[in-house]
Amino acid sequence: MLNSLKYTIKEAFTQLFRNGAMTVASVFSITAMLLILGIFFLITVNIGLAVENVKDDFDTVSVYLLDETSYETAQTMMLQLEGMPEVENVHYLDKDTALAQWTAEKFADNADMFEGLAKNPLPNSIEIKVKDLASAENVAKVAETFDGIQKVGYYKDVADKLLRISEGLRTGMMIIMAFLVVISVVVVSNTIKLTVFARRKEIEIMKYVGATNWFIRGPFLTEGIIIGIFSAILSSGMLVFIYSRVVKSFSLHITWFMDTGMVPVSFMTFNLIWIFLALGISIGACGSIVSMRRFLDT
Amino acid sequence: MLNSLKYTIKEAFTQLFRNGAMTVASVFSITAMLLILGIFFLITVNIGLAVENVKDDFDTVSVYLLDETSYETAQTMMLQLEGMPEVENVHYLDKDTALAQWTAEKFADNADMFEGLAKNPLPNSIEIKVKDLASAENVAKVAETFDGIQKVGYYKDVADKLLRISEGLRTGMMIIMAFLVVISVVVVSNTIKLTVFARRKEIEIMKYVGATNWFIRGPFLTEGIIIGIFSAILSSGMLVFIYSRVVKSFSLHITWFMDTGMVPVSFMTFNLIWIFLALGISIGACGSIVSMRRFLDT
Amino acid sequence: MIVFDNVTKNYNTNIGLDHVSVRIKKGDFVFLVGPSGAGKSTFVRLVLKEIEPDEGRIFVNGLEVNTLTNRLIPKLRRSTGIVFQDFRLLPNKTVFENVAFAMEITHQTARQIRRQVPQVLGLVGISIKADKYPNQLAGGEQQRVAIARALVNNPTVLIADEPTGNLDPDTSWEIMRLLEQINLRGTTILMVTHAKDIVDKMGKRVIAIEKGKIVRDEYGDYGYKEEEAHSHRGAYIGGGYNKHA
Amino acid sequence: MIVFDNVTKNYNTNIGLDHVSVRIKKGDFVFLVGPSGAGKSTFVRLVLKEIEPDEGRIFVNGLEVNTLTNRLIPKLRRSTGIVFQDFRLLPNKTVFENVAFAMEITHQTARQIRRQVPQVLGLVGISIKADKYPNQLAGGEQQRVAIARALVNNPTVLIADEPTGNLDPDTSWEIMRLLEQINLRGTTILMVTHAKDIVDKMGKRVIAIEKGKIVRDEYGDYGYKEEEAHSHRGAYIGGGYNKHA
Ligand SMILES: Nc1ncnc2c1ncn2[C@@H]1O[C@H](COP(=O)(O)OP(=O)(O)OP(=O)(O)O)[C@@H](O)[C@H]1O
Ligand SMILES: Nc1ncnc2c1ncn2[C@@H]1O[C@H](COP(=O)(O)OP(=O)(O)OP(=O)(O)O)[C@@H](O)[C@H]1O
Ligand SMILES: [Mg+2]
Ligand SMILES: [Mg+2]
Repeated sequence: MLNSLKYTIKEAFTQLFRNGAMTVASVFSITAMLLILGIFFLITVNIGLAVENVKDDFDTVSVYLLDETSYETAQTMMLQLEGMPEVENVHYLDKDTALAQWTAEKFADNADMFEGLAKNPLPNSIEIKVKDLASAENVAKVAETFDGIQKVGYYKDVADKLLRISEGLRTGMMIIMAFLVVISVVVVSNTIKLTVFARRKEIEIMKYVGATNWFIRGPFLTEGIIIGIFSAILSSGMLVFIYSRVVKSFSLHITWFMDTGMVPVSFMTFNLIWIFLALGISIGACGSIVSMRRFLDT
Repeated sequence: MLNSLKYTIKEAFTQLFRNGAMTVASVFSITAMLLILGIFFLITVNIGLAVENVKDDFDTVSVYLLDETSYETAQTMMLQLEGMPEVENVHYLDKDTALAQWTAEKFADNADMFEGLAKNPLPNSIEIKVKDLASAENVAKVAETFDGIQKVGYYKDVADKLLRISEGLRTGMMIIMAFLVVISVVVVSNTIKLTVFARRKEIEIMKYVGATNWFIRGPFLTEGIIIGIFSAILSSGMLVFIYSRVVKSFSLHITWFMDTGMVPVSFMTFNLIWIFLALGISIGACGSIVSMRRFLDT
Repeated sequence: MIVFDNVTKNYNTNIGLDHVSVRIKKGDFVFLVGPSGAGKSTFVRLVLKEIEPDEGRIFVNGLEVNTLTNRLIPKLRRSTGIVFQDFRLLPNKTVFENVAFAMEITHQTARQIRRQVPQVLGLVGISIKADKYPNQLAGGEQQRVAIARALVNNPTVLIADEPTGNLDPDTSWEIMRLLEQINLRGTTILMVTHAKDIVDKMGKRVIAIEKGKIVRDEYGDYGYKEEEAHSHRGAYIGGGYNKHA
Repeated sequence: MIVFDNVTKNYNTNIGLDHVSVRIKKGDFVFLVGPSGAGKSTFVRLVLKEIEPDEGRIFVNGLEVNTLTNRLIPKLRRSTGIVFQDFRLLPNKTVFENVAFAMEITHQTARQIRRQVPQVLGLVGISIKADKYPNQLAGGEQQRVAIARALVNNPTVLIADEPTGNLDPDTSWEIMRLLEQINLRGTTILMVTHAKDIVDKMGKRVIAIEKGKIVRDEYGDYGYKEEEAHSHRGAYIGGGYNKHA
């Protein structure tokens, strides 16, 4: 048993080395496929993060109060709202601050344009930050049951849109990811199939000399696994390198086009390596086993 | 010459057929790669379109007028603005309509909340639609030179951001696309290399019997081209099918998450087929020639 | 022990073997002769279950070959040393490794392999080529590697399909002596050959096949009419070429 | 016409050919004999520029082989019919197509091919196997396809490396008659062989190589000491096995 294992591993390395050109070709192909998967993975994870960040900007529910509602009543409401598990935090926004913020936002440097305003048209409000955009609706419903409020407002359209976008992106990315994985499996197993094909004569000879199927499979399987590992290391190495460069150039132009950060390199590195190793090894292994079947089953 | 051509083509088809398993494996691999390229192409083109559409929503420059500026003065300004090549169209927005629009937008169904307002705080304005978001800044600069205006506003931040996003997306997509093309070329040529490798003995025998290099190359080259064509047809067929399904389901939920349409199927079909044929054929052909080199150069 | 009981094997329309019954006892030394395409290699392939018979039963070392499960085929092949007509050496392994491979599949220790392989390579006279790959060998050298691989496990049955086809008379005789020696130790030997002089001079049992049928099975010689061949030289010298046609 | 002028070819440390000079005239029929590994196939490979000599010059049909540009190698090989020791048939082509291939590379018309290939297949006696693939043929049948392919272009020089190694005596003699006939038509023939009886009975020029050196070059026989071989039977029957060793 131990003998066989030693033989298998030695044999696998020897053959990888002797079939150098073929080994290189298949490692390159598989690395290439993993790179595609990896890039897509990086994009997906970052877009996901970006969407979450954008969602954070809209996770506020505003409860507009009637002018006659006192601050004390508002405090009671706020206490009640703070008690809800979906709520992150709550604060009171009086109408003057609101107007100031609004004019500052809308008319920027000409904010003084509204100074002569006889009466502030805006209401006081309670601003509720929810933990998850999806629960904004619930919180809004609860707030609507309060007395003394004029109206409950939240970015319903934007929230719905964002939720749908993130939902859509998630399913879209999932589908494309699944699709890419399928394609990678096809390409990688075809690559391995072709290398096995190039060596079908050898497999036949081994059989005719009396080797058991597992004795023949062993080294090929190990070769597949080694090729998988190599490709995984190569591709995750390249990806981590590229990604860390990208992240660096991003942190220089941090607000280049979005204010959200990127998923940290260390987190990615860790995940990529494990995912790739798992993928590389399993495809490599299954690929060899499956491709050898037709040369072994007589 | 004609004889050779006939031989070459017949031979290529015969060998493709007789090496069935290998042909299938390589067609699948190459189809898979083209599918990835194609999906990415579809995504890129559609994101491009979406960004253009989004840009359209922000390509407005607002010239806020002083209350004392008469409609006639405004008309003169508008005429001048309309004369600019960057300007798409110009219209006048009086302060009441503006307030109505604003309250409708901001406080939706409680628009009546502002009815008691003593004085409309908003100014009259000239709304300029520019042809291209990038020229908004120019137009704004010109408008600022006018007398009788309070302020010129346009979505400067948003515009800059959007321009940078579309710029960023374009370069990003370009880089990824180039990268994918490189990867595809690697995978496809490795696939072809492996099929040639599986048949190196044959190539050697042909040489030893006295066949010229081009006589040997001919059928392999043709095989490469045929495999390329097959894969191109298969992958563009699949993509067009998938894409038309996606477009259809989109047009049902047209505002599912964005209001922009998708690039029409017919346009895509046409482009995809040509791009894929060009890619498939050239990679197939170059792949065979290059992979055969080492078996031919003695 | 090899027993063929009314075995028929057709390749589509081609006759491979046609109702052949043969009994080769343990320790026998048998030559299988016959014209090209007679069915000799078909016989060998059937013994190894490389192909399946259409009819009839085959026994090797007491195992019924036709009913053998896939799992047991390697056992059959390992108990049988085989020299293939086309050598079937592993192109990516050196001479040493090719022979060692036959031992590795029976899970022998590295030490046993290191001891036995050089010994067998010495027996067939290619020790100095141990580190060469098959494509670096002369035809006769490859053939001897194939013989070494068949011998290395001390098989109870040795089947050699044309083992001296690429060997000069000297080397051929050395190989024949080796086979004789092995046969004396109790190994059953079935040798397919066209080497008339070897068959004649060894005086062993000769089974002659023609068009898939056994036409002769007796101790003695190759059974080829010498006269015609001998007459050749004279005929040519006399210029009467057409006489041979 | 084949001329070797002081040709040396070493494979790293192995001697292939060692300062060999030979002159084979147009229309000659020459046997090249020698023990396994002597350098016979090396000689053949040098003629075809499959390998390059380390030293010396080689001429075939007036072309100096060593200085031949890559573009002209196919011309050399086409003017030479070759039967390789390991056949080298194209595995994905039928017997017919294998032979036809040799004609296609010289750009002959489909009609010529359809006429000539069956004729040559008939000459070597494998017409009925025309549609089979090499792996569906018996060893001897493959060898005859290789011979047919070498003959089909009516080459001016025919080089056959062990063309009867897998053939029974009858078929061997048929092939030899065929070669003789072709030789009478003016084709130079160089045949590498171990078939002592054939060489002896043909009475042609025999070049014997040993360890890369030409040790004999004369008209006559194989030059193998019959006595030892003949003595074998007696020795074995007498039980004196060790005498052979
Ligand atoms: N796989 C196959 N498919 C079809 N026909 C085959 C196949 N293998 C062998 N044959 C045919 O069966 C017959 C017997 O073949 P076999 O290999 O047994 O001959 P043989 O006696 O070994 O000849 P040789 O001495 O030339 O090797 C031949 O006519 C051959 O063409
Ligand atoms: N590619 C190679 N690399 C190294 N050594 C080689 C190579 N080819 C042949 N040799 C060695 O050169 C010597 C001559 O080989 P060659 O093939 O010419 O012998 P041969 O006379 O044809 O023998 P046989 O009758 O067995 O075919 C042998 O010792 C062989 O091992
Ligand atoms: Mg045979
Ligand atoms: Mg040789």
